[in-house]
Amino acid sequence: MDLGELQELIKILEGSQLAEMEIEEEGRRVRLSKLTAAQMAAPMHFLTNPAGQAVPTAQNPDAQEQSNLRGNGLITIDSPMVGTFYASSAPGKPPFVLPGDTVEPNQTVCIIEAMKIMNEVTAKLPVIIEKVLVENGEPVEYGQPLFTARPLI
Amino acid sequence: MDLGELQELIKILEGSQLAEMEIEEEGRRVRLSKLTAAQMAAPMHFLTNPAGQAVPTAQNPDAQEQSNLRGNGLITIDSPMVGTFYASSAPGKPPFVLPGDTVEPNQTVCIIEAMKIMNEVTAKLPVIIEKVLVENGEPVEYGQPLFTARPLI
Amino acid sequence: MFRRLLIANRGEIAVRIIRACREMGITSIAVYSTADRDSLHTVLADESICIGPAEANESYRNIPAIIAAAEITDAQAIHPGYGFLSESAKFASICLECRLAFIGPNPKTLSLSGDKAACRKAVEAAGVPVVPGSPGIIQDPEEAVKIAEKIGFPLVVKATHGGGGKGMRIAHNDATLKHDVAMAASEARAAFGNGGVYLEKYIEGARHIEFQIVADQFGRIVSLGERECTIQRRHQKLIEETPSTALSASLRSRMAKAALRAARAIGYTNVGTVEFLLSPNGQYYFIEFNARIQVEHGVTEEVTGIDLVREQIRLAAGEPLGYSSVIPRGAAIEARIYAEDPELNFRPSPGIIKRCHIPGGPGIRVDTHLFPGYEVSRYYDALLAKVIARGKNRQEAIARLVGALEEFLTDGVSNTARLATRIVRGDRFRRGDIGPDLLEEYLPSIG
Amino acid sequence: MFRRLLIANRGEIAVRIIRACREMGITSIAVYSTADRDSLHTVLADESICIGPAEANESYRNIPAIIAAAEITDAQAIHPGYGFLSESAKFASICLECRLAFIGPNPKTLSLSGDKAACRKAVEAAGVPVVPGSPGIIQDPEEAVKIAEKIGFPLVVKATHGGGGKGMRIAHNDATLKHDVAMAASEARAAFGNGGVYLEKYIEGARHIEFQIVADQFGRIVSLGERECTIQRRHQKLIEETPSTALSASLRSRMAKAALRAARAIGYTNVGTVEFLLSPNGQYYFIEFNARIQVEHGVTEEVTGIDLVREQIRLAAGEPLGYSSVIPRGAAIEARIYAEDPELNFRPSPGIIKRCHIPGGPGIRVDTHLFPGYEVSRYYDALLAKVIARGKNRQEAIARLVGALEEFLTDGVSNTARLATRIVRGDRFRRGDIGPDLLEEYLPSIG
Repeated sequence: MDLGELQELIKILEGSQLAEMEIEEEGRRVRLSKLTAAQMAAPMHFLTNPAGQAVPTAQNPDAQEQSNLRGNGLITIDSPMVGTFYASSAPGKPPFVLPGDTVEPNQTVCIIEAMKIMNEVTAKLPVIIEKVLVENGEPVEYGQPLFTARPLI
Repeated sequence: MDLGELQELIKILEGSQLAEMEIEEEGRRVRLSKLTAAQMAAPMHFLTNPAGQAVPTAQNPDAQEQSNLRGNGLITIDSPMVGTFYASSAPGKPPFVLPGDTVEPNQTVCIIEAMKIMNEVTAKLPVIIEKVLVENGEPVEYGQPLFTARPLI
Repeated sequence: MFRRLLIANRGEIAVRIIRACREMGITSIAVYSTADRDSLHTVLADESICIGPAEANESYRNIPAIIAAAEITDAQAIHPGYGFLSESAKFASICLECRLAFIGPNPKTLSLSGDKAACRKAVEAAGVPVVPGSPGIIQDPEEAVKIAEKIGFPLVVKATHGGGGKGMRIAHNDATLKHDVAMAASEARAAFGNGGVYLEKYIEGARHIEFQIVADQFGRIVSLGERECTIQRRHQKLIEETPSTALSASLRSRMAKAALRAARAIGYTNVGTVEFLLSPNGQYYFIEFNARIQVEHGVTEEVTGIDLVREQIRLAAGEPLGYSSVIPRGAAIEARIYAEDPELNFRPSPGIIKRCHIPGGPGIRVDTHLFPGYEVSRYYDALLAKVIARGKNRQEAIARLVGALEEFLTDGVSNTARLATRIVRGDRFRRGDIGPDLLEEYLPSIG
Repeated sequence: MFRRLLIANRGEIAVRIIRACREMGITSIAVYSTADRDSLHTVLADESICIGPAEANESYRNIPAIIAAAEITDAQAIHPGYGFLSESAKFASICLECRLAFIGPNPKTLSLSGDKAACRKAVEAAGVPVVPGSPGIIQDPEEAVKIAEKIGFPLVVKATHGGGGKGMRIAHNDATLKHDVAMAASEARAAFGNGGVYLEKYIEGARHIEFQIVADQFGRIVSLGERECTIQRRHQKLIEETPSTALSASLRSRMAKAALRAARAIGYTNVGTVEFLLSPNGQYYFIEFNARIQVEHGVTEEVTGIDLVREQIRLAAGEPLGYSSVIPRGAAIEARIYAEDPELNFRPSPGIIKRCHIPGGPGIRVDTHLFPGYEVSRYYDALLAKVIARGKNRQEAIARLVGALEEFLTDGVSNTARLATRIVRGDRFRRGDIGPDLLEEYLPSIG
């Protein structure tokens, strides 16, 4: 193992916002992993809500971006607001998108209703929809993933 | 496994902000992992006594043994009780031991007075006294190091 | 009574409201920004829901997000806490339109109490003394000069929609007055969207005394006594106490009656505070309402035994007050602890609280949202904790407060606990010789 | 008044005493065993000193070590807390010989209160009802049988120097009685160095009511009201409250007078507790003194506003009581939380508290020595925290206590918080229908 190379890799990981790095080549494998903020600070994750959450917890609530990388090359399209998820423009109408659909940037993928206003959620990138994560009519939090999708860039 | 190389890897991990490192090559696999902050458990050492300690804190209060290894091959002879340290049997008398003295097992090295009772402290091992850590007449805690000494075994 | 209540706030007051809900058997629903995912209110509430990013305008001040959160969680009522949307007449009326009970006064009262010049007029008309000043909004700088001739300098130029010291200037002579009026008006327009300003005489050496009132929807209104809040730095209160050492029994009774008259004049319901200035010669003047729960409500709770947050909820649900007068017992003092560095001109000190020790014992109550691992965010108010001591008299409360403040410890952020300790241990505070100049004695001299 | 006071104890009561010292301006000196190097009392005290290894007999019960620590730290007084040396007449008299004030009754009173058979006699002679039983120590099993004929079965065989349920047996007939007397005597000889046993009638369904008293050195003695402590498991109290739902005003007044008569009969000074059994038909019987501060003293403090630890120190310093009667206000209930697993027959659960959340808010006081990182040691008592709620009435106190218990969280050790929650939420507790059988309803059935 070339220690200089290892040091280099560590520096790259530390300088990035990644949590882990795993490299495999020519029979060698290196896996490096950061302390998570939670591990460093041990906030009270163990305090669970006795009555459970009102709605599923957003998996990435720090999302400032609509789309977030998943490990497997997929991204998620997250809710830009708290409200009610609608897959189609009106009851009985077909959904805006279905798994397998190719979606262009600015194309509407769903509606979030908040205070009686229908807010159209659009894709920012060209993607293929993989999975719809939320049922029609289901309440969603800010930042909650609505779809997984495969970027087409 | 080359222990020198392992030490090298440990140093690199310790010096970094990473939590884990895993390396696999030529059929060997090494995984190193740091204690998290939570595991280190953080008792409130930062709470210091506003008015300072009554007497110096024993450096090794978990001492169940009289003698404790120091890093440099020296041991300490610790106080077996809370009380007042006397280096000699009576005022004006010469001290029981001085730095450089060779001491046999069961030889008295000092007295700790508690509730008017003079308790003789004896060496458990043959040692050479290196340094007296406490002034004559000074109060001492349980477990407080009184002497550093070099074992003669 | 409500079964489900949404709390449109964060920090210690959200925790306080959760506790009131728990005691009342109401399901509490917390809203949180992405910065507060691990905050205490988020984890202690029965349910919690993310409503937006860290910036308060996008989350805790975001009316559509909060209403949507209330709707999808089937909340029946919204408690706004203090700050954020708590005194927004617009928010209160949207709540009502959406058939959500707003825990606070009705929108009409909030409109009036939020328009300081109009409120001052209404209260004066009810026979309550107000600080001498302009009869209403100043139309132009020349009008200000004429009024100044009548009431004399120094004068305070105040924005009618201002608050917390913003849009406020002190003028010492005609020359600066015109400039100050123009500047305050443009500041206020920028900050509050309303450039109306008015004038008040500056009362030198005045103490800041406020009365806690509670009013039901059936016309019953009761005073729960005063709080002395004179020790402030730039309109940020540091130490509050009840009873005030400034009031005789007769003055207290007169001021309480004035507070009730003022509240009736604007049709006040629910829980609120009437603020007065008390001049060194014993003359009191109404200045404004705080139409919400106050940060310092705890000192009143400690001497009256009345849970003010529970009263807010009960009264908003249409329940009647169960008493027509209350006799406070003993004394209570609160020290607020902020994540600010007094040595660096009170610069905010955000960061992660690595470890902390919260004091306790007889007579001590600490309202806080701190825990080891909590991150004090630069996005929000710097209040870390309120340490409240009660005693059978002021001396006992001071001794307990000093002990508790000495015990209070956090690392990771600078805070004002030691400053507070020095003030309450000091001779002037012990003597009860409190004035707006007291704090200066404890501030690092600006060399 | 003392300037320097040494605390011969650990855990929450040591923290409690440190707080009283702080409030009184007394320098507090903690002693600690090597297991308590990072304990809260060690770090919160003004000074602290290591006195021995983890085993209590070598540290907290080690008289020479404690006296030596007091001497080298120039302490003027020793507060023994509860447990350990707190009721040791020998320790109290050694303190006096060494010119150290002992914070508690004088050694003579301690001797008498520690000898239960003799104490029972003295109190009976003062006209206070005692449980029917043997006039003194039983000399042989035959004598026991004769007494049993007079007073009837079931009977309790008690060791005169026993305590906390040790050296106590219940006998149901002649056959077992002889055996029980012999066994209790030999148990007591082994455990307390004194094999004297006596007999008392077993009062079925009796509630456990105790009266808090305070007595100065000038003959003034005052009752601060009762505490209901019936909810116990093997003599370990779980829930205590004041006032008791079992007492009418007239019964309370008669029992308070009996408590004061009993205390005078043994020359009691300082702060103490007189324990009674109250039979279902309203007959009360003295059983014993607790000649020290009680674990559950906080509930009395919350309703009287009197700091009992401060009173202990003041009275030991020769100060007089400043009142001749006290009217308690409202209600207070305490739930003790132990590091024990109710699912595993209350097996102690030592370990490191990784994280914890201590509840707070209006009316809540938590006396505890917990903090994240604290190690619950197998060497000491399993008490983790006392959660105390006060309210203007019992209903309010219950609602607050339930809320606080639901909030209480620790990880790393099992604890009894949920059991306590279930009890105080339960119908029987709410109704005030409390009896020695109440706890059984909440225990896992032993299949």
